[in-house]
Amino acid sequence: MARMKFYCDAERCIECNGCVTACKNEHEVPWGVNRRRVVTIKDGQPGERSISVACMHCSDAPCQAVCPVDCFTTTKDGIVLHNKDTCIGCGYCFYACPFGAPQFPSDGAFSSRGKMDKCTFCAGGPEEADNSAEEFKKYGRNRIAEGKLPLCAEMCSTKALLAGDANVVSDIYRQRVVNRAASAMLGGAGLQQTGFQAEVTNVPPALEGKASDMPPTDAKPSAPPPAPAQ
Amino acid sequence: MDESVKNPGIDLWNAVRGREGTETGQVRSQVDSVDSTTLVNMNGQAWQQYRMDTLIPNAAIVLGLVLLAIVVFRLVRGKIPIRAGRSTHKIKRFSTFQRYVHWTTAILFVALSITGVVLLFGRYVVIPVFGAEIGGTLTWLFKSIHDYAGPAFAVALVVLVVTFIKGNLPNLSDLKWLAKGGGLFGGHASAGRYNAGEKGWYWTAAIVGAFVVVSGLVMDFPNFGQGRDTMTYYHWIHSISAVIVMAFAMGHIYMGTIAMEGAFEVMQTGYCDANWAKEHHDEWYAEMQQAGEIEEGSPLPRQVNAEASPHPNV
Amino acid sequence: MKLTKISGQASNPASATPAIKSVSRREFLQTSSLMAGGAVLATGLGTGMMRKADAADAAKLAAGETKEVRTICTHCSVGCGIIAEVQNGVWTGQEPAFDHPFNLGAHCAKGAAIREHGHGERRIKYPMKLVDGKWKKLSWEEAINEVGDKLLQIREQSGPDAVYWLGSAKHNNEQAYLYRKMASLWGTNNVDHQARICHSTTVAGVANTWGYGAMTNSYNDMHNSKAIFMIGANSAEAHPVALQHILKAKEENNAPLIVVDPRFTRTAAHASQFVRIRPGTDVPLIWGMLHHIFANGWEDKEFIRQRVYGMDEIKAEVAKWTPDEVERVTGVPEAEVKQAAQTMAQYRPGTVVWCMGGTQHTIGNNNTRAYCIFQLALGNMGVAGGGTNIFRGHDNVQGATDFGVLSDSLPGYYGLEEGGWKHWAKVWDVDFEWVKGRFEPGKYEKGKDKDGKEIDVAVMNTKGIPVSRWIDGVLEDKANVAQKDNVRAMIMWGHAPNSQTRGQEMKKAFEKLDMLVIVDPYPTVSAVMHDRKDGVYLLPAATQFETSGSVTASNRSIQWRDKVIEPLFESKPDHSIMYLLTKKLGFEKEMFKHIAVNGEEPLIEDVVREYNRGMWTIGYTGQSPERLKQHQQNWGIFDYTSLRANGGVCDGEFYGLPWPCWGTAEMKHPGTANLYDTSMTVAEGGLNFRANFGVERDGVNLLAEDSWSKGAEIQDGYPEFTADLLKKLGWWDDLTEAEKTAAEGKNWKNDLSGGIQRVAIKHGCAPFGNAKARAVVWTFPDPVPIHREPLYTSRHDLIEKYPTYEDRKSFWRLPTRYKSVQATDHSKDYPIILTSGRLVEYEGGGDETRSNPWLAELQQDMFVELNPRDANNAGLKEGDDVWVEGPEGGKIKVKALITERVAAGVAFTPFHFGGHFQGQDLRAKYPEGCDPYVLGESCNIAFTYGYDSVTAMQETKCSLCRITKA
Amino acid sequence: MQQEGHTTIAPEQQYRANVYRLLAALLRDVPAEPVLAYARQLADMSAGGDALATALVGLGLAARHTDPLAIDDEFHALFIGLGRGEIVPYGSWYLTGFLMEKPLGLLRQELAALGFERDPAVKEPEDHVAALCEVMAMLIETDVAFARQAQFFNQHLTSWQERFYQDLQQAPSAAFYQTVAQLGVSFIRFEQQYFSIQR
Ligand SMILES: Nc1nc2c(c(=O)[nH]1)N[C@H]1C(S)=C(S)[C@@H](COP(=O)(O)OP(=O)(O)OC[C@H]3O[C@@H](n4cnc5c(=O)[nH]c(N)nc54)[C@H](O)[C@@H]3O)O[C@H]1N2
Ligand SMILES: Nc1nc2c(c(=O)[nH]1)N[C@H]1C(S)=C(S)[C@@H](COP(=O)(O)OP(=O)(O)OC[C@H]3O[C@@H](n4cnc5c(=O)[nH]c(N)nc54)[C@H](O)[C@@H]3O)O[C@H]1N2
Ligand code: HEM
Ligand code: HEM
Ligand code: SF4
Ligand code: SF4
Ligand code: SF4
Ligand code: SF4
Ligand code: SF4
Ligand SMILES: [Mo]
Repeated sequence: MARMKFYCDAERCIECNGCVTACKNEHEVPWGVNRRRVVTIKDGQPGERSISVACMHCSDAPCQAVCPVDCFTTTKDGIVLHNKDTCIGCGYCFYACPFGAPQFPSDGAFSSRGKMDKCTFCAGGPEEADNSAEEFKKYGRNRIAEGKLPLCAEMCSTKALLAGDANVVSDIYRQRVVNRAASAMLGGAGLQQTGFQAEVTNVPPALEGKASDMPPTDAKPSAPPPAPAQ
Repeated sequence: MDESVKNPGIDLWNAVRGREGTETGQVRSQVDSVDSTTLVNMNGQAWQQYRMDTLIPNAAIVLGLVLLAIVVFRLVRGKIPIRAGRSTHKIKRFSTFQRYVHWTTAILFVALSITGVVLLFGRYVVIPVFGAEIGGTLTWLFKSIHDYAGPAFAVALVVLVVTFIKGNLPNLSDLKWLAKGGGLFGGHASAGRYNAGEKGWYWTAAIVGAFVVVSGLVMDFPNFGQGRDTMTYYHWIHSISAVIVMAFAMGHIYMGTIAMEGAFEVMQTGYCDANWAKEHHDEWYAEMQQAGEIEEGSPLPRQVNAEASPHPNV
Repeated sequence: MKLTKISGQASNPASATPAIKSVSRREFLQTSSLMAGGAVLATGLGTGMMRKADAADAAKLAAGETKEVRTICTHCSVGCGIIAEVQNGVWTGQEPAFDHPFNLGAHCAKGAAIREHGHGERRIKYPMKLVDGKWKKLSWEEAINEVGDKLLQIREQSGPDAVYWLGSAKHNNEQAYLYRKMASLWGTNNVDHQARICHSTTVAGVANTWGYGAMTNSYNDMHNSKAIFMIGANSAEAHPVALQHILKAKEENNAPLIVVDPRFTRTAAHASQFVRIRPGTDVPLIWGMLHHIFANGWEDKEFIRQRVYGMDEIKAEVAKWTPDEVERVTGVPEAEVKQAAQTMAQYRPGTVVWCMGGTQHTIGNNNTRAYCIFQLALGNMGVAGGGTNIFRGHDNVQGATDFGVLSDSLPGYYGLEEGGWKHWAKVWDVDFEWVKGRFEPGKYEKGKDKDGKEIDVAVMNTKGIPVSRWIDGVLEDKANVAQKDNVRAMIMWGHAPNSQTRGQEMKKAFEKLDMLVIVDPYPTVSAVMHDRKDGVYLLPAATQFETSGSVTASNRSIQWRDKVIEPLFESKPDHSIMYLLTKKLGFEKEMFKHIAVNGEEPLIEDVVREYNRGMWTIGYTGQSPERLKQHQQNWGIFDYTSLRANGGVCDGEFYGLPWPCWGTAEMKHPGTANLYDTSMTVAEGGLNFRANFGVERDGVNLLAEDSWSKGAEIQDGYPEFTADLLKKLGWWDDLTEAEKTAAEGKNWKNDLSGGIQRVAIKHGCAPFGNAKARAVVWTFPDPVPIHREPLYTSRHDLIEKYPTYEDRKSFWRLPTRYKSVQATDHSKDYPIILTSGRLVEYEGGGDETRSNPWLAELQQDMFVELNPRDANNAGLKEGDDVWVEGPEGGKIKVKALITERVAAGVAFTPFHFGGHFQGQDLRAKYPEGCDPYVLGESCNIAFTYGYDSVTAMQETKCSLCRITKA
Repeated sequence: MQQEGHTTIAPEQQYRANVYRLLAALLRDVPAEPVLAYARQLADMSAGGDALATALVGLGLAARHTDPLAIDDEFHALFIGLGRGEIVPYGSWYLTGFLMEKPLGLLRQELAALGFERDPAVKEPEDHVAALCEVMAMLIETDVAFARQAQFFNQHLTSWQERFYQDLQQAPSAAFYQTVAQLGVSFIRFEQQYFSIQR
């Protein structure tokens, strides 16, 4: 049986936020509620990477475990859905969730958060999928029922964000890792960063050894480049 | 293909999980909301374990045991009568203001306890019994009561603590009272205006209550950008102190209602039976006697008819 | 303004009403108070909005199923395909176009939020004008009449050049074409659009190097690249879907990705090598790389011999750029430069990508030529995987440039010479003399004829004022402006103002105008940044989703958009507005002579057919509306890498018939995917460099040597084709009789039959000849690209060696200062270099995107990026309000964002914000409900003087500032 | 303006329809003199005392005592503004927070099924409050089955119009239109009751 998963390939994610607005577009999630977000670490430094995160549809979902009204269900595809009619907006799922997925339409005084909202894997609500206006208003569109996959992943600008059956997702990713490993071995990788800093124009930062990461310099210039790794 | 080639995502995820000392550097997200820059919520699991594996079972055990103890106590000791029987004299023990304050606090407390307990255990009871939809609405109602009663209780508690401080400062005779287990063994334990048990309750309510209140307020007003770590930290304080205070409260409530003849009416009317005072607060009784505060009057009725109560809304 | 979150559930009032059980409906009504009102209520009022439908129409609608409409993203030049789901005229959904060859369904934040355009929430909904400081609604008729009368009055008093027609890269090709035509028939060259402040230096530099000023290959072609060199391009934010292609090459070809930028950008985060340069030092960096290449003999000598002119002069200049000097000027150490050079030499074919980091400088044209020369030296031109992949800007900036919405050219780069005018007069089927008569009769400028004699230049042949300088056209002393009068009316037709520098002066210019007309879906900052009380008109334009037409992506592919929804509210498509306005101005007959007008809407397809008859230079002639629509309907059959259809209805054709698509549509030329690629026949889309600069210079042959495109019957260089050449070659009789008549005395550019092109191609030849690319552009101020310090330089010590140009008295009709500005050293008072650029969520001036809540939520504050070191020196913390003040006094109040993205001594600001002015919030000035969700300071208030020496491109990548706590 | 397709309907049904027509006339554009004249007569109605009657009389009185020019200004401030007025009179906006959204699509489908269309001269979308009132009036006058009327009302009017009228009542510029809003609210409630009756 299919087990739906997301995987965000940080080597590809460019923090373009396409996935974030795709989700807004598809589900008309209100201002302030973001079922998906992109997080960048080491921002502005070598090694900077971004990851797009939403609900990861955990097996043994922590949100489900802590909910005082037990309003989560896991579908047979492994999608974790929650019921907005039952939800009391206590916020416990947000505390427990490893990924900060649960969102609340407000965070007003007297703990008035409104009904929790989170990524549905574009599978609508937990009730019978009917793609009704009511369902849409509460949970957004049900793409899964239409035989489609999450829009955020489908629209990802660099195909960094993968969604779907866990096996398929990991196959795609594995292939990429193999390609990259080949790249790394052939000498393309290894980011270096030096250059202009206003007050320090004349001090060349230590670079020894780095240049030799490159292939030897005496290669014939008009010789064909090394065959690309497949 | 070289086997040793590692997944290029590994460094990243190690950094994300805060392992291996990998620097995450400056972390940013354009989604600007609480904790949006936290990729993996490290404390979530700990909190989940605390709440589900520690808090809920232990709360159930503690509260259950207290209840059991009360029942056992009741069975063993039965109701504590006024041994000398009702006297014709009564003593003014609480002012009207004090009674108002007490009952306001008490009602809010009970509301908070019930609703709090529903939050804790409701999932195992309310939902199975009423179903998700009604159960959810019901729980939502309880939660809302809790959310609004909380701040009111915070105010009430402060007023209560101030109002009742007189007579609740510990003194030497409390030790004796305690040594005698409040009269359970070693014969009559004499006490002042409040005995050590009552004082204990007073101070528990004041101190542990303060923890409950402060932590509750932090959780109740999430609109100051508190992060998850803050919230779970205060939840942890709140829940533990709430269980403690509920456990004590059960004792207090038991003592104040069906445990002891003549007790409830004191808070109800403000007057206590002179004999009751003599038996339970002998030192205070003596003081009152000296001060000539013992009033003559008809014996107080055992049960005040609700209609006739001067404070029907109490 | 922040939107408040909408809270969970709306209460349902209906449920509050108890059902009445005891009475019947009839009783209920009869006992109700309605009866009391009976006498009055018995007589009715009519309806005004709704009516009973015709049975036929009703049946049509009742079906009500969801339609899928194909269109193209209107934000950037990548040209991503979009599938819009439309239900009963409402844009209800957006599906990924998985089979679209450019994006495979992918989108960045803007494309993924494009459906919001269908709501039109913050749009201008009716024509409006400012009366006494208040916005008043008008009817279209009133608006057109008032605007038209005023234009005619100004024309009467000050001549046609007193009206400035600022056009747009947002227009589709047909609208852009009509726009240029409209300005021409009004009688002015004061017409321009975003390309001026975008890639004008690219177009000039590149076209003058090898013929055409455009991206040579395509995004998809980068799949073939073995190395990718990106300089001054932050494509992860500006062309996000391009990264799909770049990362594919990086992963699958082992292609190193080198990013040269003053900032560590989101693109740099994915680089294999990041080179941080000092802003404004691109030429030294490139010369520094070439230094290593020449020193090691890594250049492609055979390629240079066959196909490049003037490389020796370049070598001489490059020789001056020793590693030490390169490091002194750029800040980049030798090893870094060498490594980059070596990588590019090693991995071929490699491609060079550049964008605004290179173009927006006083020496922008030098930069772009240096990049070209670099590729020529490595022999990377004309091959798949190589080329100069110049990522263009707006969705249709390529098209609008091609259609000459420029103050220096007619459509198709025919220039402003008499020949060009005559060609177009013929295509338009109007009398050339009549067109000439529409212009101001006097002469503004002197020029030189072929023999260098000074002659008067007719106004019609004089370059107009560029958009970068329109404010000077208004403000400059009349005596100094080379035209009859100052600019008195400004028409901003799809162009924001906060994208041009010198905001303080712009405010004055706005206030001095007699009339300001804004034709745009949004009010834009133009509506609010001045203190005018009247004389401002807002005319609601429909967006490109509310009309159909074609759009040219960066790679020259032309894509057809279908109409998604009807124009919202009272907005009208631009071409309809042009029709109404020209009708008012009295030349709609000439303007639409061969274009059917349906009511007030000119038929888009007829416009295509008209320009198909005239755009011979760059091959916009083979793309008939039918072919374009066929490509759109079948976009799934084109190869993801080559863009060529393999089988199917478009077999052998390249997606979108990338120009040049030679000859007539009947010729079925497949389009040219990669320019100058000699490995294919011209008929299949092959080419060689264009012969556009003569055949010989100082005795040196400018034509190609021993190089020709596959299958050419002339196996050497050859000049461009003319009727005479055909005759000489004995190919004249390949023309049909009709073609002969048309072609007599003509050349490949002005033979309206297309016969000359057809025959040349039949013999395997490129109609435009076969020449060398020229590394030395002897017609430019700096024939060999050299380094010159920016006007506001942080290194005043370098100006002695690398000074800027002399001031000019009249350049594009205006006095233009260089040296006099550079003379003052501002670097002590303004110690930080200020640069600017893009954020992925917003576009251009940002009015459109800041009005889209899905995007606006992600960038709520204007900010300045500061290095921690500068922040610490100034005592600033992240999130502090700071003043960024430029040396001309413009200052902006923004939030500090402290980050190592920028080097110490450099600050970066995005330029998409507007609606604040030097600390003042102008929200109240917007017409109610039209204010974008997010406002902020425009960085261009602080940006300063400085214009490219060839194209008058503004300097927006390198100025100075000081930053203090606010 | 047109009035067509009349079958003879019970007077009380005609009254209902005409309240819809009145609301539509007051909300679709600056009310013309005949509309105001019509409204003024309501002041003479013998008030029944319930909310609807009070509202009708209130409207009549307001119409009598307000300068038509002031009503013109008020209408502009409320509904036209420039980009938009103080009040957004569209269903889609109330239901989704956006203009031109899915509810409009559904509405159009339903209108087509019922055989109505927008006058081609009109640029406002069909989920405009006045357009819906006009449709209701036409449904009543053409004696469309109760269940169908109820369905349309419940789907496209009740879901948001009460909130709309409440907003209108509280809009900063509303004066005369407060009374219109009053009528709107009470009439919508009245209709809700009517449609809730089983027989
Ligand atoms: N999201 C979004 N996308 C867009 C647009 C938009 O507004 N928003 N606009 C479109 C348009 S019109 C255009 S033209 C393109 C522009 O696309 P880009 O040119 O890629 O975008 P920019 O951010 O303007 O500039 C690119 C980089 O130039 C660097 N730079 C600054 N000074 C120098 C310098 O002196 N030398 C070098 N080498 N680099 C320098 C900046 O740090 C910046 O990272 O984007 C298009 N795409
Ligand atoms: N400091 C600084 N300044 C810069 C730059 C920079 O990097 N730094 N970049 C420069 C560059 S490269 C560019 S291209 C410019 C861009 O700057 P602008 O072109 O001025 O900015 P946009 O907001 O993209 O302008 C497009 C306008 O067209 C409108 N529009 C959209 N669709 C249509 C339509 O169908 N019809 C009509 N009539 N209007 C429509 C939009 O609402 C918008 O107002 O900015 C330049 N300015
Ligand atoms: C003394 C009385 C109180 C008791 C016994 C009590 C008890 C509890 C309990 C048992 C929980 C549930 C914990 C869980 O499910 O894990 C809880 C939650 C909570 N309590 Fe209290 N509490 C008391 C007072 C207060 C006060 C004074 C406040 C606020 C001012 C407050 C605010 C909260 C909040 C915000 C929660 C989290 C659930 C929610 O969002 O409603 N409580 N409390
Ligand atoms: C339903 C619940 C409660 C009942 C039936 C109850 C009953 C009583 C009674 C009968 C007394 C009088 C005892 C005496 O005269 O010595 C009393 C005293 C008191 N009660 Fe309560 N009570 C309740 C809840 C509470 C709560 C929630 C608090 C505080 C949080 C509280 C705080 C006090 C205090 C401070 C006194 C004064 C004696 C002392 O200081 O111990 N009570 N209560
Ligand atoms: S909400 Fe969080 S805990 Fe629950 S399934 Fe999603 S990611 Fe897992
Ligand atoms: S917020 Fe809702 S879903 Fe989350 S734990 Fe509380 S009740 Fe459950
Ligand atoms: S799967 Fe659907 S709901 Fe979840 S983040 Fe993606 S688009 Fe949003
Ligand atoms: S759309 Fe893709 S590349 Fe862009 S931020 Fe999301 S996951 Fe990253
Ligand atoms: S803005 Fe550019 S990259 Fe983004 S979706 Fe549109 S065309 Fe594609
Ligand atoms: Mo641009």
